[in-house]
Amino acid sequence: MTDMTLQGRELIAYRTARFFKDGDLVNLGIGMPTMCLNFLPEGVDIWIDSENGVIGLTGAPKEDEEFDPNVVDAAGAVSLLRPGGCCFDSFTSFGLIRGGHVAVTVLGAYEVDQEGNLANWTVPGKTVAGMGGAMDLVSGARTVIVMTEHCDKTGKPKILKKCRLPLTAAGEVDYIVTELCVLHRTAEGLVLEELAPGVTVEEVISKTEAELIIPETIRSMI
Amino acid sequence: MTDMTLQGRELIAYRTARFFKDGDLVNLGIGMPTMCLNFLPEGVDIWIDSENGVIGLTGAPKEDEEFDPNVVDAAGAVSLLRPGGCCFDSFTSFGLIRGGHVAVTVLGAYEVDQEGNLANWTVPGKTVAGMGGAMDLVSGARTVIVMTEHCDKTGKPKILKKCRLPLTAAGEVDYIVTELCVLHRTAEGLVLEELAPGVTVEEVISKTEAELIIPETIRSMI
Amino acid sequence: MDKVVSLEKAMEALHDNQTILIPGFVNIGVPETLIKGIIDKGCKNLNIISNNTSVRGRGIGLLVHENRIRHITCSHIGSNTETVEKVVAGEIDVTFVPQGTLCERVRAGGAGIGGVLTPVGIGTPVEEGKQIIELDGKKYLLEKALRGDVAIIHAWKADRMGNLVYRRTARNFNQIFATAADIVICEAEEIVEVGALDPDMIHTPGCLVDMIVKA
Amino acid sequence: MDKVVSLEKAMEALHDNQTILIPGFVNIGVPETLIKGIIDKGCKNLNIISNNTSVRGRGIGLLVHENRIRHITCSHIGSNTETVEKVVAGEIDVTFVPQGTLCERVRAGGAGIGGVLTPVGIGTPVEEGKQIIELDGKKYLLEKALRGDVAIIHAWKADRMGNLVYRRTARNFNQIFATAADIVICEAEEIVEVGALDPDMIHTPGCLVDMIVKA
Repeated sequence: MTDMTLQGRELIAYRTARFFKDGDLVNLGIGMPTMCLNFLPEGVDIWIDSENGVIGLTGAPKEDEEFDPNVVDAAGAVSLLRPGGCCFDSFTSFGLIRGGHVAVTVLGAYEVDQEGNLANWTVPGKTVAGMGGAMDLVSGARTVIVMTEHCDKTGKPKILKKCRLPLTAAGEVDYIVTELCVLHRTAEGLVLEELAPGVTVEEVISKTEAELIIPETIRSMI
Repeated sequence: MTDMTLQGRELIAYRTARFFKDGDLVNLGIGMPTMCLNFLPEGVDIWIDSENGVIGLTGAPKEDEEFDPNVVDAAGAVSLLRPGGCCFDSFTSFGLIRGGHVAVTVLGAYEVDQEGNLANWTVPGKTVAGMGGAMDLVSGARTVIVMTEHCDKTGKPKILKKCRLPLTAAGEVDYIVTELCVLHRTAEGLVLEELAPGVTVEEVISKTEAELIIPETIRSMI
Repeated sequence: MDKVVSLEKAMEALHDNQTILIPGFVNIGVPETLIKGIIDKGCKNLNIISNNTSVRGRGIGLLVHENRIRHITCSHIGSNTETVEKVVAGEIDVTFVPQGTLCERVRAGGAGIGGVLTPVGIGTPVEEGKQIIELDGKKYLLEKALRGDVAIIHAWKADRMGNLVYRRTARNFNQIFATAADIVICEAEEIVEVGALDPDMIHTPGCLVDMIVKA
Repeated sequence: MDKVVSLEKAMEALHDNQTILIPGFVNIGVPETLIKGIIDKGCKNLNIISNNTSVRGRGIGLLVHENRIRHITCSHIGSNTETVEKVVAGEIDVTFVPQGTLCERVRAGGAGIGGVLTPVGIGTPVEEGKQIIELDGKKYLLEKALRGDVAIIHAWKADRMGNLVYRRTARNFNQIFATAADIVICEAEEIVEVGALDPDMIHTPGCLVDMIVKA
């Protein structure tokens, strides 16, 4: 699993999965965050929290596996439930989320900034989906990890001095994991803690709008 | 059951039970209020709500009846649970109580007044038991009935212009049932709606500190 | 107290302009039998409180498609592209509420709580028009209770007096929505006799339910 | 993740001066095995949050009798005459909270809610020192969240990862107290294997429980 050739989204998922500890209750956003499940470290068994009121989903049934149509994930897709999993209502679910009982939540970003602000739910004039459970998750989880490509599709920085889009939550992001680096949001600011193989500090700085704190020692992401 | 010789606490319980409608969820305070169960009108099947998280208790098991020591009433006494009864936690229990899902609550009083104020939980310098669930019940139940002897043991009025003891709740009492009469608390004040057999308006007035509204027609309590 | 009624009888409680609580997450745990009843009765100009609007052509999506909804209070409409289209076209008004805040507000409405203080939404557009209260150095939004005229819900099993059991993730908003409306109508996949359900395993006490319809 | 430990191991989390949540209604659903563990360990000067103090010589009454309690936050002490005596004698401080408000405050503490607005206590001594907020013409007390350092709870059945089922009225405060402390220790009458409990019938998810002891 320590494949030095990992790149892009796979590298991001691989590194993000290294934040999980054995037994953690983890909420993974729809899309890229679920890729973390393919890169769990050995000996780390996590429990998946789904905002719709279930702990212990394990993913879609295989073609001939039996399933219960009433067991779905946060995207509405049918999933299997592992032994020891449990179901509860939405009120209880968000009590767990907001109450700090979820160890880690992993989400994507439209924008994230050096104060730990995150914008990932709306682009005024373009999207009208609504925030769903994202605001609760970012406010409530003990550790908030944003996994995102370092720049947007046009090459513009997504890691900013200050988010311009409407926020999902203010000052709650702990880590940002991209294909280039791992940034840790501390009281002093965003610290460049790890670099992907072959990536230089200069490259990260040039692709980041946020001010970065560059420590003497920077680890490798792999 | 329309025994014209009913007197005292039995008369109070008999009359109070006539406020219940078939299917009502009813909370009965410890002590005299539970006597209402002996006087339920024919065709009226009520469900008993107990603040400790159960609907459907039916009272103590008989000597050789099986029982579950985990089924207790609000006084901590073992009780039987009827089919269709259900158990829940205290948070849910008081959500039901405060949320207006209990049709009627019946309690005793140290003092009650013409504004619908009730004092029944503490006598400063004398009792230190605490309010338990009484404040929630009086604030939350849809109909609040106080059943009480008309005067205290020394003959002093308990139905006052204004309570002097610390309140359980302000302005929540709907009916007061005593061995002399039924008083209805309306926006205009306390209305003398019913008299016990042989009791006169003058007797009630003389034993009541509160101002009473005396309508043209006064019904009999039985 | 046998609360089992026909769909027609249950629909007597439904009218134009009502505020209706409808549970469901995407299209799981949605009372589709009752929704079809509302459509057949012709109720319109409805004010819906829900988490989302199911998917195109199913569940709450039927009310969207038939243009019966004036306003939706919900956390998300992305699972139903038709809702998105009608909101963009100005045919339906929408108020977005964070999902956990929606739970809190409806629970408060059912439990006699006037409102709750939540940190969720601080520093975001959700703040707008709301009171901010600071406690012990932390900021909270005061989010007010929310109730409906009617709640329509979906259970797995119901006994004849309305004790309910939900199935897996189909529980979602059903359990709290059943507490916060003047009239609660439940459709159940299976109707059982009183006494058939374990008292410890009842998710919604029968006292909250007014009518039961076979789903 | 097998969370079953010895009573001695569990007691390593208990110390003098802690705030401890202890459920129970009169003496039902009280974690007496764990209470005896606290007494044997010698913890003192405790700040207890509970509904009441059981009865003389049982449950929480053991802590009262052994003079381990400095302060109790509860709704009622009338079921234990020894507690009444010690409160009157000034040996224990007590703060009375209406029972429903106690539930709300602890639930808020466990669910990341800063406080709730309740009408209960308006016009009574419970108002004292609290903020009154008026919404839509009705007055509410702002009641703040409450948490403990440790919660000790009592379950009927626990699986080895901490999923819990309570029995009948022994559920009472166990379910919410399990959400609102930094460390949650559960004693269980029966310990079962993971997977033995129906996922819909689990009252407390295992993620909330840190250690399990045989009751």
